[in-house]
Amino acid sequence: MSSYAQKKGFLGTIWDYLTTVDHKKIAILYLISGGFFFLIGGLEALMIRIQLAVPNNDFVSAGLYNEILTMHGTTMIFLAAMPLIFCFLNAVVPLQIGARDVAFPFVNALGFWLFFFGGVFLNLSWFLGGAPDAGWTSYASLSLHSPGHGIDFYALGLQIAGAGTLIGGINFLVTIINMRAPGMTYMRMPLFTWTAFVTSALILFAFPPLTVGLFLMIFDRMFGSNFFVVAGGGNTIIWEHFFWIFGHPEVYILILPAFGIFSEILPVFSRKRLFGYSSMVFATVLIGFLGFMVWAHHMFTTGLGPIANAIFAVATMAIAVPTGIKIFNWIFTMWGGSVKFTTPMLYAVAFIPTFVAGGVTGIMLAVAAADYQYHDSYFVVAHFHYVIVGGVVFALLAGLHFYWPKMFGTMLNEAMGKISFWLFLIGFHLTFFIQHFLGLMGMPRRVWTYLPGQGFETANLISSIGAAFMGIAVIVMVYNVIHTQVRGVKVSNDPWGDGRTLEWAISSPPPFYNFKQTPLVRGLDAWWLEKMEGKKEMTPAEPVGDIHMPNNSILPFFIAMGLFVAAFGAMYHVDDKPWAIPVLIIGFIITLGSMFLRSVVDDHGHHIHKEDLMDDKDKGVKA
Amino acid sequence: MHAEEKFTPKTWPAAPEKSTLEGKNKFLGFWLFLGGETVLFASLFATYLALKDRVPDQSMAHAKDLFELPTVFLATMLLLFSSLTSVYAMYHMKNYNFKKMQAWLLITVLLGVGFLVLEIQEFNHYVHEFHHTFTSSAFGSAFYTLVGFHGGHVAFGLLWITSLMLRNAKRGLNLYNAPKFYVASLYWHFIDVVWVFIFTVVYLMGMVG
Amino acid sequence: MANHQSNSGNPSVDYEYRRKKNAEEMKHHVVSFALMIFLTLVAFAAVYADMSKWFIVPFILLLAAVQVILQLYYFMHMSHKGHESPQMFLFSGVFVAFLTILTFSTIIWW
Amino acid sequence: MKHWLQKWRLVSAIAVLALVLSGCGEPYLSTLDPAGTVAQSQYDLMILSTLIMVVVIVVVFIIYIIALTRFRRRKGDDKKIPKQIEGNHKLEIIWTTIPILLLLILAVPTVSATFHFADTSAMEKKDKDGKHKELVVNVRANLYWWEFEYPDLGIITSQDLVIPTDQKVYFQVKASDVKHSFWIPSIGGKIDANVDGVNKFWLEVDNDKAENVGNLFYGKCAELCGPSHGLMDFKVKALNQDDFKTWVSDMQNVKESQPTTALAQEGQKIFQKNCISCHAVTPQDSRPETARSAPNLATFGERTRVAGILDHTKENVKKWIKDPEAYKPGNKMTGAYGDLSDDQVNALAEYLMGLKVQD
Ligand code: HEA
Ligand code: HEA
Ligand code: HEC
Ligand code: CUA
Ligand SMILES: [Cu+2]
Repeated sequence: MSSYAQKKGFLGTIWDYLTTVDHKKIAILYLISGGFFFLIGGLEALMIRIQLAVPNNDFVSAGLYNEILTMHGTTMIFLAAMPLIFCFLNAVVPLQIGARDVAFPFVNALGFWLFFFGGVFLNLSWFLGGAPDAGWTSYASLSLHSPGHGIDFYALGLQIAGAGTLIGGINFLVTIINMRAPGMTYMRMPLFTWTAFVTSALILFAFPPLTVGLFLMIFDRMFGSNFFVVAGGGNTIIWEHFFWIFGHPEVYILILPAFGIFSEILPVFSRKRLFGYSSMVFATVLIGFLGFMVWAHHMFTTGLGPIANAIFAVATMAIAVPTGIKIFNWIFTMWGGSVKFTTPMLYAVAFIPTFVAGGVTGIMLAVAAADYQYHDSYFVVAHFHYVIVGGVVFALLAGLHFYWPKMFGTMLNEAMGKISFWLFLIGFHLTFFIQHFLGLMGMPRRVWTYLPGQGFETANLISSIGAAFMGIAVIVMVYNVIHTQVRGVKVSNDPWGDGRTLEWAISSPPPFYNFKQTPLVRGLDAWWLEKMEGKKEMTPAEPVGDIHMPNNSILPFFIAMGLFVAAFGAMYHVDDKPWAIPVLIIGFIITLGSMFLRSVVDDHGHHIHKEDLMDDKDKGVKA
Repeated sequence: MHAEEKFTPKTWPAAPEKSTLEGKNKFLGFWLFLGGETVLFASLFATYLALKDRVPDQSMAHAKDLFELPTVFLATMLLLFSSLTSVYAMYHMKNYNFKKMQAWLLITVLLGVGFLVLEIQEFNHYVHEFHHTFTSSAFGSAFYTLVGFHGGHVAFGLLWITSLMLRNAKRGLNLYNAPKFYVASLYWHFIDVVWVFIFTVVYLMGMVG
Repeated sequence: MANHQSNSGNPSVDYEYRRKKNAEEMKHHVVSFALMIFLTLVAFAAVYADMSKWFIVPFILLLAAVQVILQLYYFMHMSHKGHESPQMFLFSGVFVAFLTILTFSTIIWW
Repeated sequence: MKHWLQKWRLVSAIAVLALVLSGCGEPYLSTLDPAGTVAQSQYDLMILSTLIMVVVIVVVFIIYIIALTRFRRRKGDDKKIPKQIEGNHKLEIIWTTIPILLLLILAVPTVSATFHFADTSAMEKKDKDGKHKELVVNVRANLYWWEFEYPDLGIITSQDLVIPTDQKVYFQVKASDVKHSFWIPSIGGKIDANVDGVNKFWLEVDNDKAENVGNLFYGKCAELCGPSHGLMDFKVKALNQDDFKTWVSDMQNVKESQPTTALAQEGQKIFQKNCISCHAVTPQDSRPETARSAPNLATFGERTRVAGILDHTKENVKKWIKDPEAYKPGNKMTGAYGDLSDDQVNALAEYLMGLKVQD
């Protein structure tokens, strides 16, 4: 072991994580904070379901319900799903393409801290006068009308977190374009890397409209502008467009990496290469492309006129085609294979029918004329939880079990994994299947309670019971994680036995410099190819040499923290607090000062010397 | 360290900005960033187009009443010329002529400052003569946000180029800072690209009505 | 990693060649710059000439587009080798940008 | 379009699915029990799309189940390496084209219905007095209450929308504070009430269906608009043509219903003092829209609900006046009038319950 990873002690570890620029540690940071926010968002979901279990319930008040609802949606999408996806991007992509690190390790760390401070800022609203309460979509007329600082927390928090996501996206694009190991052509990239690539591109083009929308919202609420103020000549539909120009690609930003994870898991546990690899790549790109041309399907009832509605309806339907290609390719990957039902595979197998069910209701929603009935009813809630929970969350849970050994070097308990899988699966369908009918029966979404006698009672109760199952499933999962880490039984490089891609060729967890020698890639499923030829490790593409590594730095933490501080200044400036503007300025000074330091102090990184690497060899893989 | 190796004009590589992996990454990453910026500015342009001349009270100034083309023309010339001067700077960078590069960068910065001064004067004029402010109407909000975002970019670019010049004044060109200069000049060109659309869409089209 | 990309064995020949090429390229830049100034002048003149709105607006937008292409391809070297990814992403950005602007000038009509 | 729909109506009638679905929900509220032209076409579209989706799901399921059962790893397979197959062009073409065809089947009626529902050209037709030839209702959504103005009839009501059956009724929908959405599930899909401008659309109620539910349907606000969004319900009285005419003339002729009992007269006095600044009690209200900041109470005595949600009893009226916040959090009436004693509230309730136009 080289000297860099030693020292330690508790504080040492904390400091190590605060300053780290190692993509594997950043992945863990994303996992911990994203996982934490998932629990928070889930807790909020449970409160929603408790409140709606019976009619005229007063478990929470109307205003509080709207806050919980808004924070549930916002937290789940921005603070749970996105960072958890970034967790796997970080943990897996550099290894899959045989890279030493990402293109911009510093920026990678900065992206995480921006997300983290944005998320913390957003959630502090609970303690500082109330959370945002205008829905995760925060439509302009209501959000301008909303008293207190809730919406300010929303706009500023998402702005900070969103900046982190944007630079994270650029980082992965450059990493994938520039840092692939020799021999890894685009058409040899594992599918997860492909989805990471397309998702990052979507991030690059979808987040700027959100950034602008949020700026306009911030200006309107805090600095007196008139973008959405009708009396001042403004227009609220602008916000709706910005939100959905961002929002629709956003759901594909979430689902594509999920598709990627399943495209890794299915071949491994079918022992068969991915069926139709090139059409999968093609479909991924096509979904990404079409994803930008359909946003107005969220606005069918806004009154855009029949021409716009018809165009967007047909464009939306087109997405069924590439998605269908994927579904059939997955099934045919299993066809003729040797399917083994491990926990990750169970999630993958359950994902297929669940996502098809959610996807086809999406196509139903795309029928503009019928969407006038579905829109803003529980039918929509059912649709998107089918695709988000049945697609994204299943993928994240599958990925958690699948990549856990690679990230931590231990194996989650399979029995517990399966128990929590079944509980989650049953609970999920119980919760959301019935909501389709609630919607059709006339129950609008985002209602804090409903009156008895409208026929909503039974279905809502069933739905709430389902949510309880999901709650238990999550508890079992958390227990599993703790239990596994306490036992700490180490595993080998390729613990599932059938790993196909490069990440399974090195130890679990990998050394901090990843590949000692950059591997030579000779085809798709590089590691599988070598194994089939009876090799025990990858053929290197270079001799052992010094490895250049980036230095740790605390600056990302401070750059992000400065914005966090500045956001308070901007927000309380509305209340004429005398300290607000100074705080705003101090925040910006912290940020700009840290950026300045970053650019004037040369940071060339350091080298791990050949000799130290030779040492490592003797110790062998950790197992 | 490769990046700090000393060069002569002869050993200096043909594409110094892309000769190291770091340089390559920076180069590509920055272009991607510009792709995102394109969408960002497009969003601001779109907002402006939707809110142009939207004022609560029709007696308030519209685009036609406000703009004065001579000033805009002057500002345009300053910015266009600064784009050319930054090309000259990169020309000398490629030829490993640090002094000349710095000189041209300095001219670029001066032209940029001139542009900013004109813009601030212009805003000042609108505010005092026409009471056309950020908060007076949706039109005002959209106008100042679009043009101001661009102005902010100019200001940031000036700070950036200046600090690059100062930081490297003593040590000259190497493969560590060449990509930085190159990327800063890309940024500067992009600012010019945006301005071309601003003077066309905001000012010229504003005068046509 | 830092490679000196020389194509011929003789660095000084290579050097002369590159010098010449750079100088030539600089000439192109100056020409395209002159063209840009000219286009700007035409655009301003068109507005001063007070022609029909239906002519001027598309016309000056076209001029702007040409100018931007000059900037991108000459000043920012977008046609050079190694710019494939930048091109692709920039055009994707332009595509999204176009959709956004199209939307905001058609289906926000209030 | 029409032909096509009628055919589908037949098919859907025998579809098992339809039977299953129509068992769901209350007839005055459910989209699955359509009671109007628009809702019916929408229902037909739902059935069509559901059938297509069922086809998709069944096909996927069959292949999926076969794959899972036939190719699971059995004991002794541990060493077996299946053949690595790259893909299959024929299959890929099949599963690209078939979905495209299915989508085309869906897209055609979608586009046609979208244009059909948006056709409000009849609304522009005016007679020589400048009145619409068709029945036009201006819907104005406010924080937690609805106002319905019949511009050509000079009538304003709140909370209860009254429309004739078997006739196209045209709506001009907007909001006065934040965005809402106007939705009567069993009569037709929703349209947003924007703050920026007016949205137009039409609905038509089927008379037989209306009679089945006692001429009364539920309407809802379908866009999050604040704490009481979930309580922003309204009622739709769909009357046959004759009854509607009677209602119109009653509304036009009434001056102001005068209280008869002493208690009610007492109530009127209190009302004039505390409430009249917001609430009008005649169906003709000449004040501008912005001044009409509370529901018109002219027909309050005939309402089916108090504030859209409480059963229409005197007790509930009293409860409402005493503490509106308890029933509709965030409503705009809370705190707008001084404290009232129980007696005063009682008198007010008596007066309000007597506000009737028809008997
Ligand atoms: C991961 C997230 C995710 C994904 C993947 C999707 C996927 C899709 N969504 Fe969904 N959607 C959301 C998340 C997602 N959505 C969210 C969060 C909302 C609500 C936001 C809010 O208002 O708060 C929403 C809302 C939403 C609406 C607006 C509803 C409304 O508010 O009125 C619409 C309308 O068109 C829609 C359509 C679609 C379509 C067509 C797809 C398609 O991509 C689905 C494609 C998949 C399939 C079709 C299945 C597989 C295909 C085959 C087996 C081939 C054969 C199939 C056919 C021929 C049909 N979605
Ligand atoms: C990634 C996105 C995501 C995910 C995963 C979920 C997950 C869930 N959601 Fe969803 N939801 C949204 C995104 C998501 N949601 C969005 C965007 C909206 C729209 C918001 C809006 O309208 O603005 C919404 C709205 C929404 C509604 C509609 C509310 C309304 O319109 O009034 C409902 C109602 O049932 C609901 C329920 C659930 C449930 C039961 C889960 C379950 O799957 C959750 C399962 C998780 C758990 C059960 C974890 C429990 C945790 C513990 C048991 C441990 C707790 C301990 C500690 C914290 C120490 N959600
Ligand atoms: C700020 C102006 C205001 C004043 C003053 C006011 N109200 Fe109201 N009232 C409202 C509003 C707004 C509503 C609609 C509340 C809702 O549904 O959210 C309402 C609703 C009602 C309703 C239910 C109406 C319906 O259509 O079902 C009744 C009854 C009522 N008010 C009675 C009174 C009485 C009696 C007084 C005087 C003591 C009074 N109001 C004073 C604003 C006012
Ligand atoms: Cu009004 Cu919801
Ligand atoms: Cu969408």
